[in-house]
Amino acid sequence: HEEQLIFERGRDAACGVDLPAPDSVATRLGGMERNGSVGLPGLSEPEVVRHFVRLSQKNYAIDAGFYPLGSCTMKHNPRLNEKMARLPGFSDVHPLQPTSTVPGALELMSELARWLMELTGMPAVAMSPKAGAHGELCGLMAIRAALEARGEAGTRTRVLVPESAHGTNPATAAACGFTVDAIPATEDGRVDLAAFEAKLGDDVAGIMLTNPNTCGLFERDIRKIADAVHEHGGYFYCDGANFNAIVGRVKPGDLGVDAMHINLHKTFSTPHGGGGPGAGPVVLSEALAPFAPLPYVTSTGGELKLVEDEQSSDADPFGRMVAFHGQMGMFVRALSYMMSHGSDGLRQVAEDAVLNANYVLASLKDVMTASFEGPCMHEALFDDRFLKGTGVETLDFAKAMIDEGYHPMTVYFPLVVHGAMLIEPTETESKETLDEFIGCMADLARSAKAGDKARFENAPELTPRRRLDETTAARKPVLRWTPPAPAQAAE
Amino acid sequence: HEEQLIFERGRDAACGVDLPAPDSVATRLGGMERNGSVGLPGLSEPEVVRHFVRLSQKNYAIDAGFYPLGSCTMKHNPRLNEKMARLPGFSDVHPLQPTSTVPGALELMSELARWLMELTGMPAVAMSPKAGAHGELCGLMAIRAALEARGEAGTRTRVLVPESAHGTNPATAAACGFTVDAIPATEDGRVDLAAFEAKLGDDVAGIMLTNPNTCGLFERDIRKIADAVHEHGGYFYCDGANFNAIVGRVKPGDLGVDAMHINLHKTFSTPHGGGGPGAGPVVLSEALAPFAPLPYVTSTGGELKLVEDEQSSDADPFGRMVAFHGQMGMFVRALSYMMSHGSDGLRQVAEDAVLNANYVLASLKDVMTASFEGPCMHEALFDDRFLKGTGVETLDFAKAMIDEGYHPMTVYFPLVVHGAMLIEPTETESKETLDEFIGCMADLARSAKAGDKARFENAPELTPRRRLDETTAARKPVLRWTPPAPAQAAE
Amino acid sequence: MRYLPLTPDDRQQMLGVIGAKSMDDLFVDVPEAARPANGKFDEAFDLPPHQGELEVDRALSAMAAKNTSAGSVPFFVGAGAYKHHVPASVDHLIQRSEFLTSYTPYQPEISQGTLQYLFEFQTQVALLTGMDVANASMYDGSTACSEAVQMAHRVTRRNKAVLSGNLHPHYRAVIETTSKFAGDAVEALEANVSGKEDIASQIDGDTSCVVVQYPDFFGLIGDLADIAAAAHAQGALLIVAIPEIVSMGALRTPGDMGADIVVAEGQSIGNALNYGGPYVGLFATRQKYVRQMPGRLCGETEDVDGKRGYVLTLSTREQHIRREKATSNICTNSGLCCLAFTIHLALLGEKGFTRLAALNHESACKLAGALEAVSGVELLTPAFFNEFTIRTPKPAAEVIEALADKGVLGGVPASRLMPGNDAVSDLIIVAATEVNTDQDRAAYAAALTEVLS
Amino acid sequence: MRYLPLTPDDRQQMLGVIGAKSMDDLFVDVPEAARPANGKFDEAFDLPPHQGELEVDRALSAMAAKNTSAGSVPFFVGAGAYKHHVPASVDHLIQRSEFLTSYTPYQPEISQGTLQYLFEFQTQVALLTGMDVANASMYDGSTACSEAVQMAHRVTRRNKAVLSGNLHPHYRAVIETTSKFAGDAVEALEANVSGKEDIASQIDGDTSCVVVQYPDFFGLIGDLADIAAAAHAQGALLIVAIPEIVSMGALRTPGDMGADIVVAEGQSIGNALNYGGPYVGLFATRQKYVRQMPGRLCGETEDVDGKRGYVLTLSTREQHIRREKATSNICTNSGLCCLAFTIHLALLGEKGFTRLAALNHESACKLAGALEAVSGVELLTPAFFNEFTIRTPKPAAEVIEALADKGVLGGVPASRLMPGNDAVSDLIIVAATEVNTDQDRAAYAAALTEVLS
Repeated sequence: HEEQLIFERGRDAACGVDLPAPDSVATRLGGMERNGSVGLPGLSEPEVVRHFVRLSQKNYAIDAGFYPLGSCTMKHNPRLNEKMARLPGFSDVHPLQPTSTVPGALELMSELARWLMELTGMPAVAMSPKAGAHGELCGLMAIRAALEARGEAGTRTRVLVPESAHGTNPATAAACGFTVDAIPATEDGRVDLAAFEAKLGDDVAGIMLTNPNTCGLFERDIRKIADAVHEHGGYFYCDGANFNAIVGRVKPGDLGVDAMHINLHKTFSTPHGGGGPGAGPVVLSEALAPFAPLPYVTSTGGELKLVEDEQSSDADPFGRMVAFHGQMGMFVRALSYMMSHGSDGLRQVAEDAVLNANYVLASLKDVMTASFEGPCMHEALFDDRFLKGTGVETLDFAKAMIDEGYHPMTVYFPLVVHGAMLIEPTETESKETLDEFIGCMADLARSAKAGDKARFENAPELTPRRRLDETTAARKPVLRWTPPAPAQAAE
Repeated sequence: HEEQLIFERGRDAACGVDLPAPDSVATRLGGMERNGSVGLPGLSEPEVVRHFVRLSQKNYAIDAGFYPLGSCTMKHNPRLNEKMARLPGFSDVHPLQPTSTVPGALELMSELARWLMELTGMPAVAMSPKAGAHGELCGLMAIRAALEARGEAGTRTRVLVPESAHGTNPATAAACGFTVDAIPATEDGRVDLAAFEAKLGDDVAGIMLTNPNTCGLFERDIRKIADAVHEHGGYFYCDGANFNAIVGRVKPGDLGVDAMHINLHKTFSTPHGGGGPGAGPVVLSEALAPFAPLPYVTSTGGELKLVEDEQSSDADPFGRMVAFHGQMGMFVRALSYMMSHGSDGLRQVAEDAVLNANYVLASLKDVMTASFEGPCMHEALFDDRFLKGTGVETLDFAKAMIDEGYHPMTVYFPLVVHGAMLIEPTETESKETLDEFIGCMADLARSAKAGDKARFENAPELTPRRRLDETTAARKPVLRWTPPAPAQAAE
Repeated sequence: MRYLPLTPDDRQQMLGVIGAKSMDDLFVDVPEAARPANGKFDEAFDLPPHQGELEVDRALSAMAAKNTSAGSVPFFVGAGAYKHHVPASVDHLIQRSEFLTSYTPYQPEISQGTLQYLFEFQTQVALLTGMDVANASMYDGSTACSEAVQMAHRVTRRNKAVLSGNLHPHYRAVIETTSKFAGDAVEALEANVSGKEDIASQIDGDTSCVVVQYPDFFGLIGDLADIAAAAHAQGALLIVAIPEIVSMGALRTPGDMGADIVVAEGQSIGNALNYGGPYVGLFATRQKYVRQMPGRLCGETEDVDGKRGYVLTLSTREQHIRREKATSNICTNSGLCCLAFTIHLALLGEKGFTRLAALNHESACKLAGALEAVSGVELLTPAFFNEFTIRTPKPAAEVIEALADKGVLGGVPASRLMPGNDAVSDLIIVAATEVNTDQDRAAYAAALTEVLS
Repeated sequence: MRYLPLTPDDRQQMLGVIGAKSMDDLFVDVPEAARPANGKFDEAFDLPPHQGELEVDRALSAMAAKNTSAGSVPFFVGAGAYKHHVPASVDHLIQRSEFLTSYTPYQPEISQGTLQYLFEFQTQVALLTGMDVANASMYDGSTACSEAVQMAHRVTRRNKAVLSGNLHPHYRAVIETTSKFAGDAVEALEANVSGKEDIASQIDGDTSCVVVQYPDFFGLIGDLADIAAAAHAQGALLIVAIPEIVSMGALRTPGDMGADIVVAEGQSIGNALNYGGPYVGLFATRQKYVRQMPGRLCGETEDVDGKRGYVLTLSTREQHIRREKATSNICTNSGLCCLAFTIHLALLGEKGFTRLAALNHESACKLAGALEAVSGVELLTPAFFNEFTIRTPKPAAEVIEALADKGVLGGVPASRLMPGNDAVSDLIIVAATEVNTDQDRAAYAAALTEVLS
């Protein structure tokens, strides 16, 4: 069955809800009544349910299979967290109802903040950013605000970003008015310390560094880098996307970090939901804490207070990043996750995530090409050298995995190696699953080397759709359904 | 991926729950401690979730596609009903907590009973039967109890059951100590009135009749049959499996019925759940009402009371059919369904169900063979005459439908026609869906007639499993997993 | 109406294809007597019209809010149904459309999901009870027990059942009702909270089976080996009914002690209290009796490609094939409830299930200690799992009501289930599970002290 | 730990394969300064150990129970988030594993489910707003609004935004914050409950865009055609922010009136209040600006077999390709919230959506009538959709607290969002929706009468 669009299936007279007819009250719309129909299709509830159930069946998901997507931390999403987030006391409260009627909401935010600060060893956290990239923006704004307070915002305009960084890092720095200066990587996949030091200067606002980095490696020199940045008057923004590798074992505060966002939808397992919603609280050092944006929750003598405006603030908030207070629904899920694990469980999370990645690395390094020597953190990075001369590209290899029942790893990222394949198993996969996966990858690698190009070029073949024409999609974008022209409709 | 059994996947040390360690309290098990382990496999939560998600993906379901399974009323299952059934006030109350703490539960049962009595035009209802067949048993027990009260239980031992009846009818009569006497059907698919009348006599306890019957037809002579049975001192049990065809339009009480079970999981849409749980309340006539089993809810002056034992009963309950009070969870769903539809919506349910069936019948009668003339009720019955000489059997035809994305219709039932194909579309299918289905059936019929046997013999080909060897399964039943023998385990 | 896809236009078009003028043409066979005057259907039914979700939700939520839910108070009610914590993933998974909205797996090619979990369920039940095989579930524990008696009659070709006096009175009533109409004999002993009863002497050459409960109705546990031997000596079967399946994580299995059929209420694993239903009846027996079992069975087999798969099997026992000669009239199992059972037990596993049992026992031991300490209260159950019986110096029914007024649901007065039996009028059957906290137990003891003072 | 499948045995075996002696070997690159003394990790974190479901459920439920939920009281709070009834099937469907636990659809072959609903979502948003195209959602209405300003700067190559004084103060604050750091200029007018403001005179040749809210912060609705004309005359764009998308079922669309970019808060359709998030930002614009849009876009295309399918497209606008030259740093959309939006709106359809809007307006009209009748209360909003502003003879913040004490959540005091603005200290912004009953409205009027007397 091909699944039509709802617009192709609906009928004017059908409706999937029953609403009472309005009484004939005189309207007060001031003459602004809508002209004509909206154009929405009418469908009964059974049709809507079936449509979306069928659509869902065209998706891959972590609940249904292994999802070793590097840098995305596709771990198990506990259903307890979903249940907790749906408690009416959390889901059915309004951000602007009197704070006297929501003490439990403030308590939840405050308690989550406590966990985040304790786990990162940082003294403050800005809760409102709605996603990782939003958290980066928050961190850089705090840095810029701190520079402004020092009277150096006009002169310190350069931000150092390693070549291997996520695209959000340079994009965020630019959005915050900084210029971006790339730092090269060394042969062993880490920041080139000499190159980095050479770039330091009075115009440097700070550095944005991911740790563990996007090559799946811990930046050995991170303390030195932090100290050097600080010595030169800059700040250290740490991209926390890979916090899952060290949670419960290493406190970023001990590494000299000034700001770090935490993807609740990665490390703390709030579901990815096909692309969101996420949540990106940002922990801040003493130096940056005063500039944290509005709103925030404070505690005085055990009493929690929501500070929503500058007038009520004792600090120097740099402004506001969102309406309301952040991703409450995600906060509940994350706290439920944290409480379930406890500090012992979270440390085990990091250890098992790292163990799983190293197990994959060790088991596949002879059949694929590991990009760097030594143990990795929670991601194993391979490149396409093992495919040399086979005619099989990284993309083909990834697509062939789909026919084997796996979601592909992250490909072509990080940019510092050729044809990158970044595998992040996460801690919620069993050894059995990894063994099956390793077996499959080894088989594919052998197959490629043996010249079975067809297995790769034609892949995937067992999916609801095969490879799609992305070029035409971008060249002549069709971004919405439009009714067929009358002539066609009459056919 | 082949999905292993949990027993093949589990590890001793793994566990999908976290329970606190018991304190060291002295046990009081009186020396009855378990010897040795249970033998259950250990799995983490992510593994369990993935296992059952993957299993679910091997199932067909009404939410995912058309399910024209005759006599099963596979209609849309509204999620509102699921939500209501999970309200803690309904789902988290114990059947034996003081009735003073559950007035809302008694109210719900009483309100559902009121709807059932009003819709059927009957003065009483026994709520506790747990399924349709259980309801049949309840009805026949009530009949037997009434006969006993008349002193005729010993003599009236024969129950008349049409050939076309569901298997549960004769099985129930037998379980209740009656002998079963089959009534033949006429050419037009209904009870042979003459044959029926010839069978009446002093030893007849009653008749069990399905109406609309299993051929999808309304028993035109039902009133005459009821009167004749009554004249001869017997009772009329009506199998209510097909109530969906007449709900809101015809009251069984007006047809002379003495007892009729109602499958809440058919007409009132509580989900089939892969085979249960169902619920089968039984409406009763004045004659049978006093014998309704324990427990039941009565109302005196607006006050509801739960009667659980003979001592407290003003009537003559024939006994008890279940521990506790029946399928409360199903009651909530059914009442939610009824309230949502109202009397107008329920009548429309019946009309649309009948309309959809007749539309299928009219659209396919030229390419398949309709078993009987004239309009049908909510099911369209075909037989295999159109397949004559094609080498394609009804079963093959059904299996070929699977590859087209449909659940097969009911096949080889009722027994009164050869190679029966019983199609029940229900009212929750759209005309578009029916048109697609009709097109597919016509195509299959043409294909069979054109000699494309392979399309049928090899079907299904696109399913998680192809045709299974049921003969060996029955001959050498393997009904549970057993650990592999040590030698194999060592391999 | 939101659930009905046909539009007025659709209906007109379809009537045209059918060749009918109106809907009434399709109901032409309905006798005049069953048609409302002037076709006014609305007047024929004293029922309200359709309502939106919001209105239905409000009305039913208001009804639900009138009930005291188990989770909202210190809760100790058992006697056949138990309050346990069910992991959130269980309810999530059973609501998946592919499980919730599928039919009985008669088409195995597109029902392997249901069939495989039934196979896993059957294996779990066999392991828990210590038996060879189990079926794919029955309506609940009580009907399973009655079906077991019928099965024993078929196996032994006798028709007298002997019931322990400490069998759950509801289970006894269901057996008696079924037997009465089937023409079978039942001999039931008197209830005895001490557990002392001479069943052996009731067994004779006409006896098809002995039915005992384990732990018994009063919570008492005792060795069943002697009863098994006595039954077997007379050619009768031993049927053991388990009201609280969690007990199998701590206790010797009936299979170990010689039971021939074990039935159980499976509600405790995976299923909510639901005011009594739906629940899930477990049914296990020895391999040699498998063809006399009632209910659905799932079996392993292969498909035409040689791949392992599952089918419903031995259906020649069943009503849709055998009609009046079937082993039971049963036609439904408790599908979704056994799925919940299977998932919850899979989550528990060996470690979790045995620990859950230990926690239940611990909770009951602590509670027994707390209640024993209340002046005037006597603990009557020397050996128990998670349920026991106390004697109170006031009538038990009044005590329970008084406790309820204080917000404690303290158990079941035996008199509720055995009305007219004066010997039990001062007995309360008290259950404790892993959900009870120290505060709950303290609240019970305090409230009981007040009530009895 | 229930979520971790590795057993101690597994870990040992795996370390062996890796060639590591212990877990510490894998963390060898962590500097000494970041290792706890003596490797005592537990002491390094002042956090509790792991807990079972039951314990976590209890603790969080207790926290939640301290809050007054909207559904439990007469509820009239709006100002950017609204209490509506969401059909049960919406939450059921968005919890399907395949939606809930999938990633961004970067692998379109196995993500057609997500991609197709995004395409449907984009079409719905375009229809509702009267625009050509929409993106696949933003974080929320406020960030969408700020992104719209940035986009207008790119389109016009200017960098000054003019904001209506009746734009939601939070939206204004987000724009101001973003602009401050990006080095852009913002001119914001004073709030004016009458809606009378001279925006046109603020627009000049440096102005990239004018931002107005519709209905405005005080609930007022008015024609935007003149503002659109004034903006266009200066080469500036008109950005319209819609806080309550349900209004589009009753009101003329911004697209109709000349808007160039329309942003909206989509929470009202399909999504719970969630104390402020997650919500879903809607973003629509004219076809010609599509390559300057921020955020994800889903487009139609074909696969190698010629079958219609969907992909994420125009990603060269985005950060993962363009890095510092991207149109936005955004990397997430509000996926599951836009799925909820799409499903709810599919259920509503034309008939349901317009009726829902009519019911909301009716509810507000009835409430306005009831509150106007309270002595001392002045209704300040002559034309409104489902929200309006009243003036009370006592300070609004005190009135709202006093109402809350009486169990009525009566709206938002304007002073909460505009602290320090004395002109608004006696204004309450009141919202009404389809969930409010006659009783709710009567309770509000009665409580307000008491509070003001």
